[in-house]
Amino acid sequence: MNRLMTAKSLRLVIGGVLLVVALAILPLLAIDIPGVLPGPTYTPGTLQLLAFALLIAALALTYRIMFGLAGLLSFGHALFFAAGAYGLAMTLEAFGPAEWPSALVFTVAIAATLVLGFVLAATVGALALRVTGISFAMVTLAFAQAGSVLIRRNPGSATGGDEGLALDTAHVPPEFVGVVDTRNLYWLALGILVLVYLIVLWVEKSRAGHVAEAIRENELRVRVIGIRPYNVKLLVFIAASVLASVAGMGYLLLQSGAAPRIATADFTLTLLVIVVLGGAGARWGAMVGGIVYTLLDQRLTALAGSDAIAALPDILRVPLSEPLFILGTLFVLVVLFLPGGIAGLPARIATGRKQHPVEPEEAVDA
Amino acid sequence: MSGPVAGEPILSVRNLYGRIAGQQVVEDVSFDVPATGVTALLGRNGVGKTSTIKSILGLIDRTGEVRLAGERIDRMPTHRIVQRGVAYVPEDREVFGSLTVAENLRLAERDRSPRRELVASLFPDLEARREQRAGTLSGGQQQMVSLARALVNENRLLLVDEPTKGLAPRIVDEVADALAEAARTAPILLVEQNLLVVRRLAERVVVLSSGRVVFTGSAEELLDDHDRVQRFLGVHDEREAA
Amino acid sequence: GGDADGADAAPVAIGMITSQTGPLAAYGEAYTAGFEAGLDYATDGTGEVDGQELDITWEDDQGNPDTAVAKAKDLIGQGTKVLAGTVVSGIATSLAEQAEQNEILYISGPAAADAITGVNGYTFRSGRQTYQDVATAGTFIGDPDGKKVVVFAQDTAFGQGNLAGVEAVLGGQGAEVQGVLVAEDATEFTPFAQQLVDAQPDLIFVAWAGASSGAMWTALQQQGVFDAAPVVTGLGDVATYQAYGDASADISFLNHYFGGAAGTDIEEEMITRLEEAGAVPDLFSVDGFVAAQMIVQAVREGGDDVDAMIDALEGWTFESVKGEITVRAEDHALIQPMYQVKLVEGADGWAPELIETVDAETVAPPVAG
Amino acid sequence: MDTLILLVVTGLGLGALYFLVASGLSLIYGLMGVLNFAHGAFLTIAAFLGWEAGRRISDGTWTGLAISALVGILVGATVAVLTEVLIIRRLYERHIEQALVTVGISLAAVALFEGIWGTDPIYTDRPAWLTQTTDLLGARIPNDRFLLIACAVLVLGGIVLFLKRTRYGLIIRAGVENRHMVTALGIDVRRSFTLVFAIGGAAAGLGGVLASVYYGYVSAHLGSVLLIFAFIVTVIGGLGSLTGAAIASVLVAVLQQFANFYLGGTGDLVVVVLLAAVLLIRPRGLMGKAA
Amino acid sequence: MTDHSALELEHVTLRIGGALLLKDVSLTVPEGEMLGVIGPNGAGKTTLFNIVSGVLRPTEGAVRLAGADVTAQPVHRRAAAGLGRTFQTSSLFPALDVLENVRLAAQAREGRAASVFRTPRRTDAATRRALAALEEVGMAQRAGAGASGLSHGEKRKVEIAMLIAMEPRVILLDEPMAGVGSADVPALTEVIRGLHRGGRTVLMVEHHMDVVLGLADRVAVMHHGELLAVDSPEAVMANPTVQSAYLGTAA
Ligand SMILES: Nc1ncnc2c1ncn2[C@@H]1O[C@H](COP(=O)(O)OP(=O)(O)OP(=O)(O)O)[C@@H](O)[C@H]1O
Ligand SMILES: Nc1ncnc2c1ncn2[C@@H]1O[C@H](COP(=O)(O)OP(=O)(O)OP(=O)(O)O)[C@@H](O)[C@H]1O
Ligand SMILES: [Mg+2]
Ligand SMILES: [Mg+2]
Repeated sequence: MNRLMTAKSLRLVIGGVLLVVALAILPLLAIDIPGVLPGPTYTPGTLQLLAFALLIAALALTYRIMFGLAGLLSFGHALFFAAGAYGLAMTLEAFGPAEWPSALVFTVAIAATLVLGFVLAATVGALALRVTGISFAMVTLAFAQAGSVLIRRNPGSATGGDEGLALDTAHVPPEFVGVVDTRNLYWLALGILVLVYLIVLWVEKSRAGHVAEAIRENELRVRVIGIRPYNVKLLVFIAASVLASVAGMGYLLLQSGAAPRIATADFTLTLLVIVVLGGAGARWGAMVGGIVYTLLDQRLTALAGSDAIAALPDILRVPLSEPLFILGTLFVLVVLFLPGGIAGLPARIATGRKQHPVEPEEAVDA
Repeated sequence: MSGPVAGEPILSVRNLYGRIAGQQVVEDVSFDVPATGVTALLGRNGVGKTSTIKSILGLIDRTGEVRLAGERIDRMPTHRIVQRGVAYVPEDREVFGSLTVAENLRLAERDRSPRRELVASLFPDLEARREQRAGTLSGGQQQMVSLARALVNENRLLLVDEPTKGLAPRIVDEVADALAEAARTAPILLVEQNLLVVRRLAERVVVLSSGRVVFTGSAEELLDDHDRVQRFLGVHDEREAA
Repeated sequence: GGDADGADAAPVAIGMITSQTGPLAAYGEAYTAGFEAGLDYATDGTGEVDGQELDITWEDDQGNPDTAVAKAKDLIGQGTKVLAGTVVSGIATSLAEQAEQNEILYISGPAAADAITGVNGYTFRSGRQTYQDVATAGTFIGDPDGKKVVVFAQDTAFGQGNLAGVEAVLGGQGAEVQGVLVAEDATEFTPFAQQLVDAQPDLIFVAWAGASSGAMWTALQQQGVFDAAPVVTGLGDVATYQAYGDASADISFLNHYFGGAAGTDIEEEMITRLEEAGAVPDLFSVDGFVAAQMIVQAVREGGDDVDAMIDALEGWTFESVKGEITVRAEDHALIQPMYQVKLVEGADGWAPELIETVDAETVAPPVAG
Repeated sequence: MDTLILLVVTGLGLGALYFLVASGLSLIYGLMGVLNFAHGAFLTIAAFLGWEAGRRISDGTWTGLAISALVGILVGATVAVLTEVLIIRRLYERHIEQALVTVGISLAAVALFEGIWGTDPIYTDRPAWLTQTTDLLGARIPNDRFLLIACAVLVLGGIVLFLKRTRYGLIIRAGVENRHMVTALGIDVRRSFTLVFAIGGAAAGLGGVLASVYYGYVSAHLGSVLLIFAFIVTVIGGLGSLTGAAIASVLVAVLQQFANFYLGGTGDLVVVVLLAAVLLIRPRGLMGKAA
Repeated sequence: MTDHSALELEHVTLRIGGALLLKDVSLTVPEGEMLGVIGPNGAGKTTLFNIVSGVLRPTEGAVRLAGADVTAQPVHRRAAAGLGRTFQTSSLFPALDVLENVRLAAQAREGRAASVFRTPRRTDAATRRALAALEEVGMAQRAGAGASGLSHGEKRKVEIAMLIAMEPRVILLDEPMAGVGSADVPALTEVIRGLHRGGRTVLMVEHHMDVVLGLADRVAVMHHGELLAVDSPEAVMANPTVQSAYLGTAA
């Protein structure tokens, strides 16, 4: 039984806890990795970047349970991220009876946004899950597109249109405002990632998670053994979507605003790229994908503007000075030559060039 | 058609290895298929009969030496091999479900003058259903489409994998008739579980076990030997070969 | 006033954030070149303000607010007291937010949104705003009272802002204002062109941005809009001069700036410097130039004390490329002259020609807030 | 009345453009079983190179346009074939990966085009007749719409004939379902696939050149804009169904025109709602076959 | 004793497009019976199973499970109500291993099968039931193997193990012997007999006549979508229509 608690998974738990602790003390250290990070780890710029990477990792993780676990290829995941960001921004602005303390307003706004995310996820999921496969992808795309159009249209000046919505800091705890407090935001992002991870882990390991996996394989068969796939898919959809809106709230605080870009289909495609880059088959793959993508994106831009590139002849300079070109090409190469993504790397290295896949390590345990 | 010289096998397989998803499923298999009659490839579930046929056709990764009437075909892509006159009736029918019966048959026509009447006379049921989508056919009807696709051309060799699986007894009879008829014009390598059919059609048998050849000889020799049948085709045994 | 005389004082850190890549990279380039020219001019080629060094860092916002905020936080974290730049209104809003949160000075770039004016005490602007564009358009119809003005615009913040501007400016003067707003993603403008004709206006004001302009102008021409009423629009950067096709001669343009519009000495200075650097004067060159002048003024008077810098800028009147410019104390609006322009066809295609300079006060926006 | 006619005919013109893009997409979907996100890139590169060739030889004339179209078609076909042979083929039968790879290609391609041709649209010249209008029952219809409609009809007819009259139609449909079995019938399925890819690419190429006529410019984002609608049209019409795509193109474009004009610019929203509604009522699209 | 039968079909007719797939089929299967279903290929046997299990809805007529009308119920409800089936071509969850496949079925039996609040454990009831089911069909040793790598016969057995784990009261078997080597037929026959022996009602479509005759209490004969006869095996075998339409000479 490869899913049950074993010595190996105990080791994994300890390793995971150590990793989280290491990440948590990063703002207190002065680690400088030139070429990867813009500066030492305690500087706000670097922390901002890392926090952003952690949030994207969390978001990618939520996408993984939809796509990797339940096989739901959604093109509308950005909608829920945007719902978190915009929802919190709008409720923070709309609410706030003067006599309430700020902390209360903040808490209520978060709760309201969660409810909003849930209702939206339940509605979209309930409709979209009536169809499957590419049709499902297209219905989710349609909803996301509608959301994106609405946000850009700025109905009732609620979303700020193209300019986006700035965070109204009146009710935001002061610990989360201002550059000097970037490390608090970093810890917040780390907290969100850990939270998302634990919930995702819980869903995956539960019976519902197993059934979701079975549905991915053969839906009719699941029905014949007496389980209604729709409910399980809806559950996974809602879980992933609400978690995405949690990441969206973190994003709003980190960026002090929400921009319409995060609601577009392009953003969902980016997520898909991230999850595949990291490896859809594993939780940590999605997270690593999120972090690697964010850092790459940022560093490639720096590279594109560098003098070294400017000095190259046109035929090299033009492509190399386009970060998206490099990312896109890299992505194609990963899909072609590294089917498991980054998460598949260790296994490939371990097995070397042998054709035989390794037998599952854990013996059957009756 | 210039048939092969008497005695020379139409198909000769030497040291064939095949693997699926990195797993060795055919190991060092060698046998010949004579230029006439039916040769049955037997063995218990999962020993690699289907995989052997697929290896011959290049449908799975394979190494080894395979000759069709003397010509090496083990490096050829599948469609080349088939174009040389090898027809394949796959185990799970593999009809094109979204195509109609007529389209399935048309797709299979390779020859300039396909033998449409022969097929029509063998499977009248299909004639009536020419415009039905093959995916909605019953299991047995699909099996007929699959057979018809092979018989519509003139072939030098037929590779037939469990053609009677899921057929009603009367149809089993008919299929056996059709195969007997087909065997008169082209040799057949037949995988079959129904030993009655084997006895009726096959002159020679090759028995596989765990991916290897364990017996080659005449059909009668094997089938009349109760012991051997027990041994090769299996007594009831829970530790089934994997 | 400040007391920065220390040649030994630490250099003042200045962060410039603008699009070097992304959809608006061309605007970013003009702004950057203008800034370099302005800095050279304002510091007499020394790059220093009264001996005080300026430590200028350029960052690429990629047209993406996330990137811009990250870059801004990084700069602020490293002690930057002055931020400037960006073409994108959405980014300008975010940067203004950062400026307020972190109490630093921010001088926004060519971003035109009216909302940036008066958004907070730390934010200034170095370019014109939508209201000034609209008010300039209004100068084409003489007395607007009783006239019918149709605004043809995209249904975006930019287009809505323009409509609101026209309603405020010309509607306030007695004109009947009607808006024909087209969804931003629409690709077919023919029926709308016909709608314009059917409205029988006295003036048509077009506020359009982006790639679809060419198709839009073709549609107006095909449906005979130019025969129906005078058409006014803003003249964009050099790259757009050829976009109007056959319609070019029929359009009246309002303009923020084009090379040769002002005819001032400082303009000469700028153009010389631009050409030395291999650039051409363009729509947003002046925004960069003015930004440099404002930064130098702020540092000269305020050193690296943000409040002192703000004091130095509020109410400051100075000579610049376009003539006399004032930073209005109340809301930091930039009061500046605008231009009426037409396109004439020459050997190298269509080129702008000045009709008239519009007085800064005539087009000054009302105080925001 | 003339507004109605204008809306319908311009809607048809736009629908024709959607169809030109969707036809290749639908064909390649029918072949690969995945949506080809790189289709927009095929279209864009064809538009760029077609424009480059046309303007060098004879700008703003019918000859120039013909040369652009020819070059566009060739470029579209070539790029599609290269993509198929070098990339898609290595991933055969891994539909999700194939789709992903095309996402990567489209990202990289747009960036590359921006690097080469810049981010601003490049305005193009075309024959004078195309910029003029023809009076139809009181409506002044821009002439280029007629060109679009004619080309779309030709492409539809051509591809339908190709699929009906040649064996390739059968091979492709069968090959999508079970590639192994098609080879086991003695058919070199790879060659048919490449051919169809070439046809899809050629249709995209023609679409690209015509799109540059319609919009009056070429830009790195030309393809991405059209691609979304081509997807929607393909799905509404029923995946893999060419006639479905044609009907859906017209439906979507005309509806879009009307909603944009009468319903306050909600064209895109209405299309999206239509897509959701069609899929929920008829999951297979208007003309789609059973899964 | 209940006063109703395990399964009742009342005047079931199914039309798809222009084709009449089932014509006015009425059938009553008492509790605990093993009913063989035979008929030529295309007679409508699988279709009949699809109607009973809810994969298809009849155009006319009603389906009753233990007296309750389930005609309008979806597949999963009927399964939860105690109806299990296998498919003519085997269908497992290829990405899961053998035990996981069977445990899913066991889970479904327990209810709250898809709960997020329950995590499968090595020792829980579902796992134990799954292992017992595998033991019963002789596949316990293969519990850890991936389902995609099983041979045909093995897949069949795992499918039956899934049925056992579901503990259904009514079981539909669609050609369980198809493709199973003759050597394994007796073993599988025993497994099926075991299914039946537990008091379950079993309907089995099968072309292996010896298996049908050996197991079935009664045999239903279908032909062209009609139910020709339901009778004892001997009587059915003696029926001349069955002889000519179905058995031919090979019987
Ligand atoms: N897709 C696959 N992945 C992994 N292993 C496989 C796959 N297909 C077959 N095998 C393995 O290959 C072995 C041989 O299978 P094959 O289908 O050739 O047997 P067979 O003799 O035809 O059996 P049957 O009588 O059941 O048809 C089996 O043990 C099976 O486990
Ligand atoms: N959608 C459809 N349209 C037309 N005919 C159909 C459709 N679906 C099934 N059929 C026909 O219904 C008949 C019954 O099929 P079914 O699968 O029930 O047969 P069966 O008795 O199980 O046969 P077998 O023993 O071969 O599996 C077949 O003749 C089949 O071709
Ligand atoms: Mg086999
Ligand atoms: Mg059947």
